[in-house]
Amino acid sequence: MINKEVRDAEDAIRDITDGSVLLLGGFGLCGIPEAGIQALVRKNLKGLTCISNNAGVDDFGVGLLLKKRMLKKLIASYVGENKEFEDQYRAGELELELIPQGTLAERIRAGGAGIPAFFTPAGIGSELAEGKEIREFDGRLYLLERWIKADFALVKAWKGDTAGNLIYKGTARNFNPLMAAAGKTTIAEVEQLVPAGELDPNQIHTPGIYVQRIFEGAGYEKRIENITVSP
Amino acid sequence: MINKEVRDAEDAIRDITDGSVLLLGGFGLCGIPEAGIQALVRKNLKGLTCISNNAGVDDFGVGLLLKKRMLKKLIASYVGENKEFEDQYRAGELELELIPQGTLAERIRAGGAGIPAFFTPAGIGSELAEGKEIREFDGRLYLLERWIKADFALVKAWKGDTAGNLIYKGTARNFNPLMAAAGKTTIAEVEQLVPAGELDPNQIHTPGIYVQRIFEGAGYEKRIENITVSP
Amino acid sequence: MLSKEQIARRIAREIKDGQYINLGIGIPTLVANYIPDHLQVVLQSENGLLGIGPYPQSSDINPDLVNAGKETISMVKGSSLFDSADAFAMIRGGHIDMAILGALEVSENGDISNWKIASGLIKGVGGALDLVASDAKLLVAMLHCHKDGSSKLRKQCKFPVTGVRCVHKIFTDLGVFSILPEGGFKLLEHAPGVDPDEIRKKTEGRLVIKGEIPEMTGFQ
Amino acid sequence: MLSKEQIARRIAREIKDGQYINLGIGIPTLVANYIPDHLQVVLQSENGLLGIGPYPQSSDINPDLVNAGKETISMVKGSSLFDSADAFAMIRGGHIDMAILGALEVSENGDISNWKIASGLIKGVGGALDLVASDAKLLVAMLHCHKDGSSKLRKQCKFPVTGVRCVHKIFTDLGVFSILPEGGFKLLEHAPGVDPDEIRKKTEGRLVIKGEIPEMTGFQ
Repeated sequence: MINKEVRDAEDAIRDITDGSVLLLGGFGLCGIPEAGIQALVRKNLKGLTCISNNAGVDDFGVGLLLKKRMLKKLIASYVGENKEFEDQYRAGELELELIPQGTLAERIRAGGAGIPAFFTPAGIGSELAEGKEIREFDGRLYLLERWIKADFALVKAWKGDTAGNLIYKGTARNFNPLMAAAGKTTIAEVEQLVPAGELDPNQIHTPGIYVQRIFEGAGYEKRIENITVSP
Repeated sequence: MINKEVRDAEDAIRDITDGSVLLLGGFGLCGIPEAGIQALVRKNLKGLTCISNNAGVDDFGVGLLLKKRMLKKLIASYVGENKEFEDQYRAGELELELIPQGTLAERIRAGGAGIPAFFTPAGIGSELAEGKEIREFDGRLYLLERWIKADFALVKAWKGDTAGNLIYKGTARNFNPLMAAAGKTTIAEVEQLVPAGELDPNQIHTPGIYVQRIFEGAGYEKRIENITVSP
Repeated sequence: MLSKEQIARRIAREIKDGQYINLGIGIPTLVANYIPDHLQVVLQSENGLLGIGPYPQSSDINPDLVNAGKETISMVKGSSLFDSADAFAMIRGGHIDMAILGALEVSENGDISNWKIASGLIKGVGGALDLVASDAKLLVAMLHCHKDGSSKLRKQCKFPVTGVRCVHKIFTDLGVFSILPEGGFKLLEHAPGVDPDEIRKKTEGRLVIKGEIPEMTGFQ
Repeated sequence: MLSKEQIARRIAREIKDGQYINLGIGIPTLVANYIPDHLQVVLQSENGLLGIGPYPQSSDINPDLVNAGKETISMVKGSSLFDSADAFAMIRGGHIDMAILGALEVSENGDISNWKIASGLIKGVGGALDLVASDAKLLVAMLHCHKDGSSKLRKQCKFPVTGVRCVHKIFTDLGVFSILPEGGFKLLEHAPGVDPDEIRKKTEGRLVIKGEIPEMTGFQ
């Protein structure tokens, strides 16, 4: 099998430059590419476009990129938790494109799957439908939506092998598999990297073909946004 | 969890009637719902429309339904191995709709996913494009294709639980997960049925929500079309 | 007037055996606590889980297991995990039977507005647009009025709409309402101690009161 | 003239390190036997496997593990399994680097016809239409002529076309050909003992022979 292992996050993001378009996995702070984001912060790039379901919080996740004013545009479904976003947005320093979460997921899935456009009922009657083609199928209205692809995808998995195969854990899976398939160069970071052949082929969530670089991250913080416990 | 277990194949197909539209899982003879097909044969229904990647062989799989002249229409990507098909087709007794395999898979996936139509490059320039809408995206031509759904889906998995969760094995997975999601009533047969809670939630291929009935089949023949061995 | 917990309790009575349900953030999340034990229902979390269980014991907190509100959760027996595209395929494909959502406002023809708006800025749409456009029966849980006293049951929504003609029933601190096919909120039940006249005053849209309106029960 | 095995051997030389490749039924399937050991390549089977291994030992035959030709196979280390929608998402999405397919005919502008036709009846399209429409570099392996002696390298395909302007190179028992941007088969190599004149006679479409044509090697 082709060996996709790279040294570390710095090595993995070596050709991400000012102005790159990035897909960033995760839902809230769950399943985000922590090591990759930290490496981006250290590199202090400018003018990035990030496609990520959320904007992180002020001092973690995508919020770290916002804080350093590295983003030109954010494409997300929900940015409610981030105050830094609001300031930059109101100051006109940041573009925002809000997309319904299911449409965002399906557009990214379409990008990886070679489907340039598809119809979905989500958004009909809302202001998100403005300027979009509407068509009736079987008596119901649908919006035409385009695929989303990007130069780079940064995803995080639980286990991975040197062939690039990935297994996610719990709800940390979320946007990661779709983004892995929609990135021209997909960078996977894993908690545990094993030699090809150690993972059960039947349990792979992301086949290695979608991953161009893989490394084992260290010291995952896995911050929790809302700790809720049973009494 | 909701218990989806039914007694056997007869019980599972109880409301399939003459003229029903069925999705039948499997690729060639690999991963086909053997028990369900045999129950259909015993029930000797007429005028069925079957959506199945292949037509089986003369004495196994979908071929058994052909042999008993139970089919009105077959929607498939390849029917090469079945002579019975050819006779009935030439006699005008059977309609055939040939669909490129990837388009067939994606149309069924769209049916389960609530996508009424999507664009694909497969078939551009061929006679399969006749009468279909063609549109250019980013300088390339694509065909508009519609979703496929059906009254019933018959699928076969390796393991399942009473909540309807399914795990497939090897390349016997093929069309089964997509069809499970596109059937109004999905009937799953498994080699091993376990109580809900015994399967790892992280390894489920088909979430139980897609399965309305499940039973453990017995005596799987798993016939092989082409036995090939290394010298 | 009902508390948020009481609204949640009342909605829980709408749930039927065998349903797959998506609960939104806020009052809807509370509904999970009041589903009768004899009902077999499955809760979906649109970030990739079927089979949400109770909040975990503090010793069992798992950062890799959160709900759509980013709260730590547990899984019940028979759960399954999947990615975000599959989660919304499930919703869009009509496999979820019921969605219980919060809302900013509902109009008398069943339009809903439930963007996340903070200091006048739309800060998110989340999964609500997909849910309201799906075949899931849509129940709305919300307080009857905004903080400034203006009604959330309106002729037309003031806020941008997220879905049109999609709401099935509304549960507020004042009562239970259905949407009439010809438009209008039909009062089905009133909260204890709440006069239908008070409800009429606090409902901006067309309110239809026909015959004797029973008092809400089943929220204790 | 080359045997089918020799055509397969010659095509194997086109494979580059790190490629993901889909091999069609027939001569293409044979190519797997001749991929040089020092190359790390991964073979995809469109029925749901990345990482096809050799045919199994007779003691290891597994009915749940077949290739697109329904033949029993094995898996190499680092394989992954998936469903048919994912398999074709991989193809359609441009993730497969190269496809090696059989064909009924190829036209001089790179159209391909490779339906499964038996006794005049189209019996299948399989996964070929998706592969020829993808970004995968398309190599065709076929005999130069039909059984009746008529050429398979044609001005226009006689049989219905499965894809247009998609063929990159053609490997036959007589030679290796590329498709010129302006149309026409460019002879790149001729088989040992086969005269370019013979190739010209057996090629119905426009054949371009420029300069000295090297003899095919690398198929022994």
